Amino acid sequence: MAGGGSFDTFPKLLLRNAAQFGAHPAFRHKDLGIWQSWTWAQVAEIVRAYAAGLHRLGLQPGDTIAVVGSNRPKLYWTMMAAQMLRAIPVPVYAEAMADELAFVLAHAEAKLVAAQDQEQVDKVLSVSDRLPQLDKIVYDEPRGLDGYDRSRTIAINNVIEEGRAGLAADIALRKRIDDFVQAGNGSDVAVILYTSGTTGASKGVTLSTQGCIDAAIDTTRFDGLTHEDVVLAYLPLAWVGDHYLNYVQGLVAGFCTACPESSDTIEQDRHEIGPTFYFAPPRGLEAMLTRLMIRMEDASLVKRRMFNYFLEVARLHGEQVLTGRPVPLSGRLLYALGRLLVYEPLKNALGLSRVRVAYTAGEAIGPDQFAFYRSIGLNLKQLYGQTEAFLYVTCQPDGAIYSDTVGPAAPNVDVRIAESGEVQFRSPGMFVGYFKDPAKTAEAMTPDGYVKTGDAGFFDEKSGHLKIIDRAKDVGRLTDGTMFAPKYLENKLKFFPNIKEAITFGDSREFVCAMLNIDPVAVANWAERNNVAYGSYQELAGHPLVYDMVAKDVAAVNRSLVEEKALAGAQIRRFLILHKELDADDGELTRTQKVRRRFIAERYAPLLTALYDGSYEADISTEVAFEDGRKGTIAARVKIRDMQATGAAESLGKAA
Amino acid sequence: MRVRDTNEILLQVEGVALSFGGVRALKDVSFNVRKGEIRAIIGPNGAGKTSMLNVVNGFYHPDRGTITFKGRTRDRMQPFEAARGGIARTFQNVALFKGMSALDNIMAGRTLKVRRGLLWQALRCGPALREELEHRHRVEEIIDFLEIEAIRKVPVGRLPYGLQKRVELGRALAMEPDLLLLDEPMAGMNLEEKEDMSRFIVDVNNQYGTTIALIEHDMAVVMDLSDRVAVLDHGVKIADGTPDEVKNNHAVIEAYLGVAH
Amino acid sequence: MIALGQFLEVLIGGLMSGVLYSLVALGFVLIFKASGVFNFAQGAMVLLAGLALVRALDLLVANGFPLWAAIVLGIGFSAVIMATTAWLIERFVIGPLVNQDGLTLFMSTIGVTFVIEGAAEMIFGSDVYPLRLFPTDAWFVLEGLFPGGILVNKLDVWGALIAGILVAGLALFFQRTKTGRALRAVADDHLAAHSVGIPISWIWFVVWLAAGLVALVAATVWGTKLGVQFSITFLALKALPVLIIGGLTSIPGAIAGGLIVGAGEKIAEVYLGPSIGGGIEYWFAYVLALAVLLVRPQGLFGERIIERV
Amino acid sequence: MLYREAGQFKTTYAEDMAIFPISQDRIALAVLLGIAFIGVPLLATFHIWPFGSDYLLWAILLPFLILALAAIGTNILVGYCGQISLGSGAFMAIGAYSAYKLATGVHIPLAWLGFAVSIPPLPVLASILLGGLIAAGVGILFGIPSLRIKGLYLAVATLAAQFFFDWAFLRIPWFTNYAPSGSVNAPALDFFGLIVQSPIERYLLCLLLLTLMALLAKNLVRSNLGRQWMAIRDMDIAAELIGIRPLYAKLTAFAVSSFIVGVAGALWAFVYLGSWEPLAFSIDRSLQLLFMVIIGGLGSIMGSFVGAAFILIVPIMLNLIPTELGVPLSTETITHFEFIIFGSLICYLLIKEPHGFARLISIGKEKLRLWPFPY
Repeated sequence: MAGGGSFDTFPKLLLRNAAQFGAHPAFRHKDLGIWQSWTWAQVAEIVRAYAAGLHRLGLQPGDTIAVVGSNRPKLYWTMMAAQMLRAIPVPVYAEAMADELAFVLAHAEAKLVAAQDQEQVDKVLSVSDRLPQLDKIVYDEPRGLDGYDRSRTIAINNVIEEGRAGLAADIALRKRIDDFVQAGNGSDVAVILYTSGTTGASKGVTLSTQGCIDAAIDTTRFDGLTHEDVVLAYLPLAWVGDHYLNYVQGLVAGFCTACPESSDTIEQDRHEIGPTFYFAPPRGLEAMLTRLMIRMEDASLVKRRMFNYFLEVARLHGEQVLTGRPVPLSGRLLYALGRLLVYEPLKNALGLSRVRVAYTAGEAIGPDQFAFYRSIGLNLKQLYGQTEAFLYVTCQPDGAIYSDTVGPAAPNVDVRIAESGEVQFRSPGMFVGYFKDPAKTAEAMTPDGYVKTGDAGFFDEKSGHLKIIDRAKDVGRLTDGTMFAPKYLENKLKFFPNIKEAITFGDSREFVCAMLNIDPVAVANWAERNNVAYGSYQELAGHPLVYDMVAKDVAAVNRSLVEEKALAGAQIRRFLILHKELDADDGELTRTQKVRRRFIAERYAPLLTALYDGSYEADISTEVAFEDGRKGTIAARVKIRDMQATGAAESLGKAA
Repeated sequence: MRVRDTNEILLQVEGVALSFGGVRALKDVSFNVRKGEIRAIIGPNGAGKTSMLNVVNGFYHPDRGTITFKGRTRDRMQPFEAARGGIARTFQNVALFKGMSALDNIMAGRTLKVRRGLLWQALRCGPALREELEHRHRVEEIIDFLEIEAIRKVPVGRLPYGLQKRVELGRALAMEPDLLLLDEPMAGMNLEEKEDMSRFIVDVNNQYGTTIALIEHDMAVVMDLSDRVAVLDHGVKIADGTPDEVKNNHAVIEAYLGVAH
Repeated sequence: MIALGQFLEVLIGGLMSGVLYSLVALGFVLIFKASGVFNFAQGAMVLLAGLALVRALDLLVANGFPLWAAIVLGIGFSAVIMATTAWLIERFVIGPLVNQDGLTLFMSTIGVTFVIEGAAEMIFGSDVYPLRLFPTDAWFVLEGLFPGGILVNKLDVWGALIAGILVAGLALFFQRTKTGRALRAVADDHLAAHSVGIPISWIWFVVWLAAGLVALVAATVWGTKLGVQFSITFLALKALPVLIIGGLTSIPGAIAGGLIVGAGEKIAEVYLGPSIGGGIEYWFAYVLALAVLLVRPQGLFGERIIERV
Repeated sequence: MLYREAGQFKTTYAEDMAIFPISQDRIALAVLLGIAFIGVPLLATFHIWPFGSDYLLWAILLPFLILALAAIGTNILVGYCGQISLGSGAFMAIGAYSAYKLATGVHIPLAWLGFAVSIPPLPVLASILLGGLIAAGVGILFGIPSLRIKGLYLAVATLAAQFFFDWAFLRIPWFTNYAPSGSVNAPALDFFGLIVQSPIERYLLCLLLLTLMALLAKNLVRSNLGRQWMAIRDMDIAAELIGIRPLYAKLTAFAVSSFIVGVAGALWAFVYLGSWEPLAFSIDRSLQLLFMVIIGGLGSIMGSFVGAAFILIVPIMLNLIPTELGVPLSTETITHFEFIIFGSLICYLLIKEPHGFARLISIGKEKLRLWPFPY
């Protein structure tokens, strides 16, 4: 395993890798049907030539070069080459609309753009009039581009060739490149990552070379990544996750980065390459799980029985086996059998057989999904981080894994909980500032140099792991001052299969109430099994038995809250089940299916008041948009259910 | 690279007539195809379009008339001689080799480029192997070009119709032809597939500078695609010219009103 | 004179035995016309019919039935057998293979051949069983013209007679009956069958039945000639070249082909045989067929096949 | 389930186009070859079960190897090129008798020219291979009609070959060196000094030739020529329009097929039978080979092995099992059962699985690869 050592810039690391693991593969790319491969030595040579070529195109230290496209070796090399010239790469989301692209390129004052293909080139050209400082576009895939204006667009291959020729011919050039590499130091800006503009215009997070490398050294050591490892680079280039996990860790640890053939062959490619270090967002893991369950549906009965039986075995013993805790002999044997018949084949089919360490992050993952992957022997862990931290704030060490925490502070990271309950940190990788935006930078920092994450959380007594509960600004307080974290509660509720959506209220009220949406599929199945007759969604939603069932789930949530002192007071005292599904067409959800709390509070005001004035049912009529665009209103009488606060709530009361 | 606007004639069909047992499929049809252009032959069903293609690539032998390709006029010739001469072609209702994978189908298209003989191939070493791998590489470029990476090794029988048509185009491209004959390339496709296919046809013409002659019965799709359009009806050429000229030609409108659409 | 006499004798003998080939060939043609199936099993069917008939006869006679009754019952019995076979074949082999290419169908009939041969011999035994339905002695005609006259085998005459009747019957069947006309329609294309309003499966059953009965007739003649035995199947194979020569789809062709082959091989045997070791009959028909194929693939009476793209 | 392929990726086309791209398969093959080349001879030399007697070697393995080779040849013509052949037996005969003549010295008296051509006896191996070549030549000759005639018609052409050569080798004494009985004896199997005598040696000789020729055949069918054959089989018109010459494609198929079949014939005569007469290569043999490829799998080299094994084992089982059960069958009944089983199996496979056991096997393999998923 290779640390960063005295190597304080990426070019130096690249040369180190070329020297130490020269013959090892650095990059692979499924192209033209086979995995084209490049060793570190080759990459070093290519990047050097590329840098020379870019230099001749006039790329100076401190200039910015934007990188637009999906994961392709040449685009990664563009970043290396830029950094070799002490210029600053600025990866941009490939899916970005022309306008977003224009904004970023303009804000970053990109002088050059490295684009993947015709599509991206066209996008850039379409906004080029807004980009005075843009000089040239270099592109990877020439298809369809040979008709284009030569003075503005050049194939990356040609740039490299010219660079190579130049290096061969001209000693001075060779010297200049070497000087750039020598002159480079840790204080150079490594990269500018633009946060996707969910909250207002996107901000350019500036990261220092030293910071990046130090952070990566810590984490690669933490997970024992070496030059023998392989990753599949399929996440957006511009996303901090890809840049950190694949690009930076790749250079630091010297492992091999494999790029898929195309977006629709990722599964196949993952199966072929068999990565050893893997990251997937919870949504991805969720989708993977659903797909494989659906596929199993079509299996023969015997096979399904066998499958389910062994998943049960895994649920019982998997976690212990994985973390090496004692397991009864029978359990061990059954698990071994299961490994032969189900777990290993399953991991193989998913292309995860060789994974040593897998991470998920970004949002809360369902405990069941999380448990599933771990139980079949996949070492899946959670981490908590953000662009400003250059990813890692906390991460779970092997053997101490809880589905509802994100682990203790990562190595050399200093995490604290502010009075407000906001999580704040100081880390080696933390950002230098927002590009050209001191004001926002100041906003994001505390006077004593901590970064405000904007997330509220607390440390779990037992495990000492951090629990993220919500966006800080959404966290409220009950009238008695207990902390109230709506998103946290809602997630807990939504993890129950019967509950599709949940909106909780309680900020500056005396207790917590919830409006719920039942999951039509899950509940309909349940109704069928228990032959509960119903005519419509509305009727089903209002059915007393359904209320009973959901009440159990809510009670369970309350119980789980007892564990967490900070939130124990914020248990759900009353809830109702909405008579209609929340719908983006009615403006109740965002297009990304997030609930719009305030809007719903207004729209369902009568219900909200009813929740708090103690009445047991309320009438509501709302306007709805049907698929065909017609508008109509549905009226309903919605029942309200009381919940008993679980024991600990009183004990808390006593404590207070 | 596209070679447009040359007036060099690649294919000249002169006064061709063809009949099967009394049924006259073609009556004295003449037209030409210029190097580098996209040439459309349209006409209602049963206008004799397919017969025209079959005459051009030597599958039928015309009763009268001559075919001049690349300056060589020839009378009777076998289809494989046409292929050898540089004429490739796809079929209206896909004619792939059902028992083979998409990859093998396209590899088969390389036959004319294969140099090593039986014994070498049996030994499959040295030059023979090298050649085979070169052809594979060439074919992979076509697969990449047509964006069918994902189905490379799937037996063509299992592919949806739209993809089969693409594979067939790939097989024709593998021959690196001078003239590519497309028999209703968009027949039975949904709108999206049609758009894809048009894109590929234009790209082929741009990228490889291949001259393309395609026949369609639905005139809408060819209009914005082709440089010149000839119209057949009941075995007679009733119009010839740029898409716009043809659009406003009375005879054509007649012919098309004739057939239900 | 002697030479001529001998030649005539050989010729007539040849033509007569040619008639026997025609009998089997007829079965092929029937099936090929209606279902495009090249029925390799025709020979086996002759064997089956023969065995069924002869064994039934022996049994009945042994149990004291008068010969005529035995014959009637025996023929009835083997007709039933052939009907059953036809039904089984249609139901389990040809039916499921509808719309398959000719080669597959052909290979399936090879399978059928084996099943029939195996089953037939297992049920009815596998020895040589003499059959006496027709007189086997000979006439001597034209004794005035040639010394000693010309030997004409009565059995051959019977055979010719039966063949003639059979052809006439079939012609009537095809011209007059509804099913017959339907068959002709099907021969042209399978969809047409529906328009005729007769289920294709029924039509095919009828065809195979007809073929089976033709086989039965052939069996009676051949059985009488050489006794019912396994080798009949090989003689039946000779119907293949007969067909190629006559053309797969033409009944007259089958007859003519049979005569040509029969006469040809006899003549070749007698006049060429001695010089090259004899036994020419064994292959003459096939090589003749091969020659015909090269000059006229569709056979002397077959329609030309036009291919379209 | 047994196939855990994750992490097996190809970095070159050579790897990607290998006969066995999956490492598990390569291992399995290595084991199989190990058993065949080392295991079996060892067991046989020390007469360890199941090689207590030479029965297994003589009556099963040896014919299996040779007929498998013949089946490969037949499969190239019928399965890959789609040209039906009922004459494989004849081409085995041609191989056998040509080899015999060459090995015993050829003497062609050309009386009318007043002199005679004679070739001295050739070494056995040379004779066998040349025998194959002569068969190939004749194959081409009888393949020529296939350019004008298709499918069924061709069947008759091949039948013509079958019957003609049956007759020729029976009636033309020159072929049998004027042996009065008409049956001939193979020369001593002398391979450059070492005499192949014992069953084990014979077994190894055939195994070696089979392995080599199977490899060459596999190479051909996965190269351009093989693709030409399959193209002709699947859609000859389209094949022509991409520049495939039917003449070349079909005749090469006939040649290669007949060569392999011819060599198999020579081995059958020299190594297995020792002394034989034309009956050994009758139409029954042709049909047997045809059955092997249909049952084993049209268009599959592996299928040829499976088919050969199956066709050989069924009769033995028919003999064994009832005897074990105490109801021994007469040889006659066994033959009848054989006929019925093979016949009905052919029909069944043609209807249900036209690609025979080979396809069934590969489906099973796919299932294992996808396990636990159904697809």
